[in-house]
Amino acid sequence: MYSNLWLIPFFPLVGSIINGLFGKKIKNEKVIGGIATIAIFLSFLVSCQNFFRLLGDTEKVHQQILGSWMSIGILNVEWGFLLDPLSALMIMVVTGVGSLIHLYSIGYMHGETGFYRFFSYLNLFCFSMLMLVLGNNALVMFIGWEGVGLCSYLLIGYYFEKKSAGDAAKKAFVVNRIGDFGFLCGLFTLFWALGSKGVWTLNFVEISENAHLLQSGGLLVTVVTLCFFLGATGKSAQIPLYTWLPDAMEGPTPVSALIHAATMVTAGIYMIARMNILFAMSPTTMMVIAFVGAATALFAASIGFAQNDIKRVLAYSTVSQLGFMFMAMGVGAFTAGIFHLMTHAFFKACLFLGSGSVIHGMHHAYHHAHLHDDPQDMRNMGGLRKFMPITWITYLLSCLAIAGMPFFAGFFSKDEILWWTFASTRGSYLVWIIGTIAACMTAFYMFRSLYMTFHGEQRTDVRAKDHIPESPWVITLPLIILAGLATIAGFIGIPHAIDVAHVGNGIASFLDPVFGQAQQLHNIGIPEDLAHNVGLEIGLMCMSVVIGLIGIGGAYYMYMKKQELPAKFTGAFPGLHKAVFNKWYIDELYDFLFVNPCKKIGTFLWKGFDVCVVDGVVNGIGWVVKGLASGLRYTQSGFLHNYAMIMVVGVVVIVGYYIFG
Amino acid sequence: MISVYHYMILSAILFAIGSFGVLTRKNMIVIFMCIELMLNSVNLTFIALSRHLGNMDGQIFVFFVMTVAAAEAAVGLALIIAFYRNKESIEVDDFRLLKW
Amino acid sequence: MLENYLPVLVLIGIAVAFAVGSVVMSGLIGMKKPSAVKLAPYECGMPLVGSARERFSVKFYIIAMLFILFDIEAVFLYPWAVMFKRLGMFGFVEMGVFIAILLVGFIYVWKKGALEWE
Amino acid sequence: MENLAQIAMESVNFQAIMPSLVLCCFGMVLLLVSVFLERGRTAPICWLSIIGLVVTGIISINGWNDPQAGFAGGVVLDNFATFFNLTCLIAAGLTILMSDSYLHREGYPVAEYYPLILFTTAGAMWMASGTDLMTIFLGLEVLSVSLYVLAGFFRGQLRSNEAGLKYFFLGAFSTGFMLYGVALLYGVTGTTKVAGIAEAIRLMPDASSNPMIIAGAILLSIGFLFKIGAAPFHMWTPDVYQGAPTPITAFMSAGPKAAAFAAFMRVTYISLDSLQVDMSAMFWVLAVLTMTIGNFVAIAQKDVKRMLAFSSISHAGYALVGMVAWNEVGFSGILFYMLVYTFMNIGAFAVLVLIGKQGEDNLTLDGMAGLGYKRPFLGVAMAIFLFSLMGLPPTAGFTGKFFIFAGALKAGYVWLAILGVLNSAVSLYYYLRVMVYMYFRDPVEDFSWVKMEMATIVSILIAIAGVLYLGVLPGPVMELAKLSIF
Repeated sequence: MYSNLWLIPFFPLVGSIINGLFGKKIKNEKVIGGIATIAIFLSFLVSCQNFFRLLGDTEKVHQQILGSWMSIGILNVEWGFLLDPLSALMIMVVTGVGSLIHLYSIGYMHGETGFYRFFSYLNLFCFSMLMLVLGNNALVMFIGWEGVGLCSYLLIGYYFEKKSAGDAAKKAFVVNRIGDFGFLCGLFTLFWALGSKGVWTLNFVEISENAHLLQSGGLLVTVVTLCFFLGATGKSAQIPLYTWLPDAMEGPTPVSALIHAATMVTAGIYMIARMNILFAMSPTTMMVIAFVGAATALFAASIGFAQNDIKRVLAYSTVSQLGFMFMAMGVGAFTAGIFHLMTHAFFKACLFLGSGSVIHGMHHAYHHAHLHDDPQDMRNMGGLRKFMPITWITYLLSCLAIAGMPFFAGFFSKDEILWWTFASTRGSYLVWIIGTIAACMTAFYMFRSLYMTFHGEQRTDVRAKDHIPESPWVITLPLIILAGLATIAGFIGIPHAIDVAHVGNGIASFLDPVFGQAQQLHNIGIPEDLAHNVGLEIGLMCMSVVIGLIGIGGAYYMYMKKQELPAKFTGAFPGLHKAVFNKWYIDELYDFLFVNPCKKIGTFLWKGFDVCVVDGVVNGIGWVVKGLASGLRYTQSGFLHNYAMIMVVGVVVIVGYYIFG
Repeated sequence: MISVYHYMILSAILFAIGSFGVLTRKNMIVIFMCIELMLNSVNLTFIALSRHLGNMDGQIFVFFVMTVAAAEAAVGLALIIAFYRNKESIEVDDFRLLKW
Repeated sequence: MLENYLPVLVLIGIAVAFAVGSVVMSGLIGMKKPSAVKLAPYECGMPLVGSARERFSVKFYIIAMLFILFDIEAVFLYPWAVMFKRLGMFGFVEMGVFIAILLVGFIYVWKKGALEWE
Repeated sequence: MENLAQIAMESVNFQAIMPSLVLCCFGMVLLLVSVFLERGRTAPICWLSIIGLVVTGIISINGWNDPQAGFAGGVVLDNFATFFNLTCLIAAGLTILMSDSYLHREGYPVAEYYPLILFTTAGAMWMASGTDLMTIFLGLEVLSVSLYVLAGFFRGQLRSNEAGLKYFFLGAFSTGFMLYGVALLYGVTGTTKVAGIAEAIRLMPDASSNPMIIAGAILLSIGFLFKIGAAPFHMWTPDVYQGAPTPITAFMSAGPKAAAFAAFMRVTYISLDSLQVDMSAMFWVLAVLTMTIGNFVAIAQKDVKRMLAFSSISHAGYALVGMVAWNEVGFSGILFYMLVYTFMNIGAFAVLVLIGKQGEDNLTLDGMAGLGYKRPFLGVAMAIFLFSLMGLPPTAGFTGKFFIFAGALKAGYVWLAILGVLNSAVSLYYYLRVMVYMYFRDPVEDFSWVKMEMATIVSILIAIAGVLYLGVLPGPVMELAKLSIF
């Protein structure tokens, strides 16, 4: 019945191979881009078919086994796919957003050298991501896991002639491998732990069925899940392994949208959701996840304050939003986390693509005027909404969504997360408070970027300012679709409290077969008394809306008023200059009291903590390894006598140990 | 009475002398002779044990060890000569191109 | 029984002591006036031709190596020869194979010119 | 009087040594043919030796599932031996394919090269099928003596001389230790047969505290540990690998290593089974030491050939993990891993063979800069081999490592598996650096000297096919590996 699952990763793989092998000969950009886009669009169609079939099906878990991969005595690993509500939702997001971004890339990458290379990698990425999502056992998932890392590495380093791009690529790969190490450790430990109970398996369904063999809350399951969580922090850019993501913005913007916002970085969330039953067994791990997520959300948001590069703002915002998803996972709100993953994919992809559209326009203008200003610096922008109305509208809608304004997608998902952090049996008020503050900050810096880019006075160099075009339809169409989704997608997950029309929380009931069991077994959920406390839930909801509004208002005040008022006043009433100056003075005071400390902390965290401490630790490990390497290297002296001596010492030590030891 | 243990001890001493020589001598020919000494001490052990156990396997083994030692001698000398032709030296410390 | 031989032993002891003693004594108390001629090895009074530490042609090494190789194979012939009658035809054929393999090596060496002096 | 010949004749079973016998005959005939050819004509010998390998391979495959023992229990041709025979034959075949143009480029078109490889392979096959320490020793020596010559094959090159001499001296030295171990075991058990030793040790009440047995077992192991390049007996590896002709380095790192593992496994698994606890503990330490040293020192290397030498040390460490596990999964994992390693490592060296200039001084990291753009095929091939060496799915390196580590996990060695994974994470650093140079550095040179030699390309393609096949569909071969355990 679900026998065409294999087609879903198959199409992008074929596309990738065609473009990789023949792209150089095809040359025609339309054909290359078309092949790639059609490939992913076909798998989107297949995904749709399977998704809707699954919606109407009573049996919610399906596996398709293509054949045996490895059979090693104790276990048989298959090339197999697993379709359940979780993976169905994920493939929809991956192929859907993926198709749009492929389309967008045709316009965005126009004229780049290595156009075919880009699309080949992009398709390969989609293939890997789909393998990751669809794999029915941990090893197939691991193929995807490594594959997306590899493609991300290739795509970050796409502009390899730029040294920073190469470095960023290397950093991404190395940091990801630290995470992969955690993943593999978790995998091996789990494999052994279940095996020692007589079940040698890596199949997710079987793992879920046999998880009860492990002691709930025991040390073993905590170690296993913590290892997996380390893997997740690497892929999903959480403290302490998040540093690669902002650097990854060296890649082309569509890549940032697809890989570093919508899909790959959510792999960690997906993996935790996939193994939710194990994570549910370890409250310790859940708590760690919740706090790491909360800390990351707050921390990354504060760094977002101090960034002027539009893509870096979005990068830190992504880290922060991923923190929200981890918070959700940590408090047992698996559904809410996945829900947020989905809505985030829409609005963040839209934001990235919007920023790409802006960069594209700015680049065009600078190119026209033969200038070499930074097209990504928001200080060179402002007032762009006149030139790029579609981009502006879509960006605005997505900002509203991410800020959690009512009835936009982000509102439902973020509120659901915050509600769970507040009310869940695994929740914690501290996490809730941090989450709320982070939400406020998110609204602030997102609108800051909106205002700095699209509103206010245009700060672009005069020679270039009138040459900023709106982007072509291949770029704006994906923006419009994504903005539309960012606006309405939330309605599939209407919370119980405001469900006046009684349509029900669609996503929760859809995902229930995946998460319900774990939540029931380990008593995760909203306690009865709170679940029916509609007033409390609505109250909290209103509060978070108000907090979002405060953030937006703050941004408006600081980045609209401050920018415009001085110019107006000095222009119209030269005599009142002093007053303007006073006004300025008040603003300055305000800056001094509120904004600057925030900025300072942000800058400090960015420069001080991020660059010095985190990079320092990473580099430090590198130095230690290198030092050790060059030290050990000198044992290889080249003298025959030394070699013979070491052999003899080895013999004597071993024999001596066994005979006298 | 000289027992198998005496032979064993003698061969162990010879083996030790041989390996000590390998570790300390500079001249490649001498090192090679030391290795031969080690092999011959093994031969002595085999013969002694074979006699002691009343079992011929050890002696057969000695035949093979001797043949192999001869083959090694031929190859080793050839290698040493090749090196000598290039470097005019048979000191082990004179080859140290490959290191680190 | 054995004590009958005691005088012999004593005689041997005295002889050894005398021999060693006279060599040591002459070394200790004799006059030493070394000269080049005196220190030269005694070669029937012939003057020296040159240093004995001469470089040999590499040919010697090759011949020596070949000698070792073919010589050592003879070690297998001895046990075979001892058992030749009992092994009969089978043993003969086996040794024939062995010799044939050696022959391959020999032909190789010969054709390579390793046996020619010049 | 007749029965002596009778006994001797009955114990002869040519079936049991058929593959190596054929290979030796080919070797000898080729040796004779080579002297009658004019100097510098090596191509006929090259192709004849490939034919020899193929014929031997067919004979080996025919012997599958038809175990033959012979020569008074000194030799057995079981599935285990056949699997290793085929691994060695593949290694030799790939090596010979890449050799001919290489020898001409480097100025040593000497035909004896090919018979020597055949003799080495025959020695390796004896090791794999030896069930008497005597035959194993003979195989080891045939293999070693030929390899000494091959390592020092470029006799006018100091580097090659040095490689040959170092290999020779240290190899002979380790042989001495190994023989001493054999002698001690012989003294205690009165036999040199693998099964006989096992029997005798089993009957001994306190075998694991008998110093002669322990010393004998350890000294015997040292011969094998030396050949597989396990720390602390690995010191020769980098120098010899760097100095030897590149195809020989490739061969040495695969075929003889596999053979050494074969004999080592047979001896430890059968003869020393009663000492499992002690031996496993020793292998545990050595495995960790070996992979760590190999990986860490590789990081500091600039010369790619030398770096691959250290990487080969670390891979020996991974394979040793299978010995630690001491169960069918671990052992069949080694079989599988050796085959995988043959493909990926020889493939990587084949790429180096192609991109080297005469004298091979350009095989440094800097020399690789921009290879991926100037020579896309070689770049992709190298990338595939490096991914496999890193152990990334879906290449064979991943399935192989997984197989072995699964064995360790089955035996309960979680820490060992984790240390292994940690080590492969470290190894990533230096493999990746080659990739970075190939793809993220501007080309310094134009690689115009690279001639796409057909035979070498074929060997690279075979290796790629092997790496991908064993990575994506390793099932059948894994099944064979499982069937090959004695």
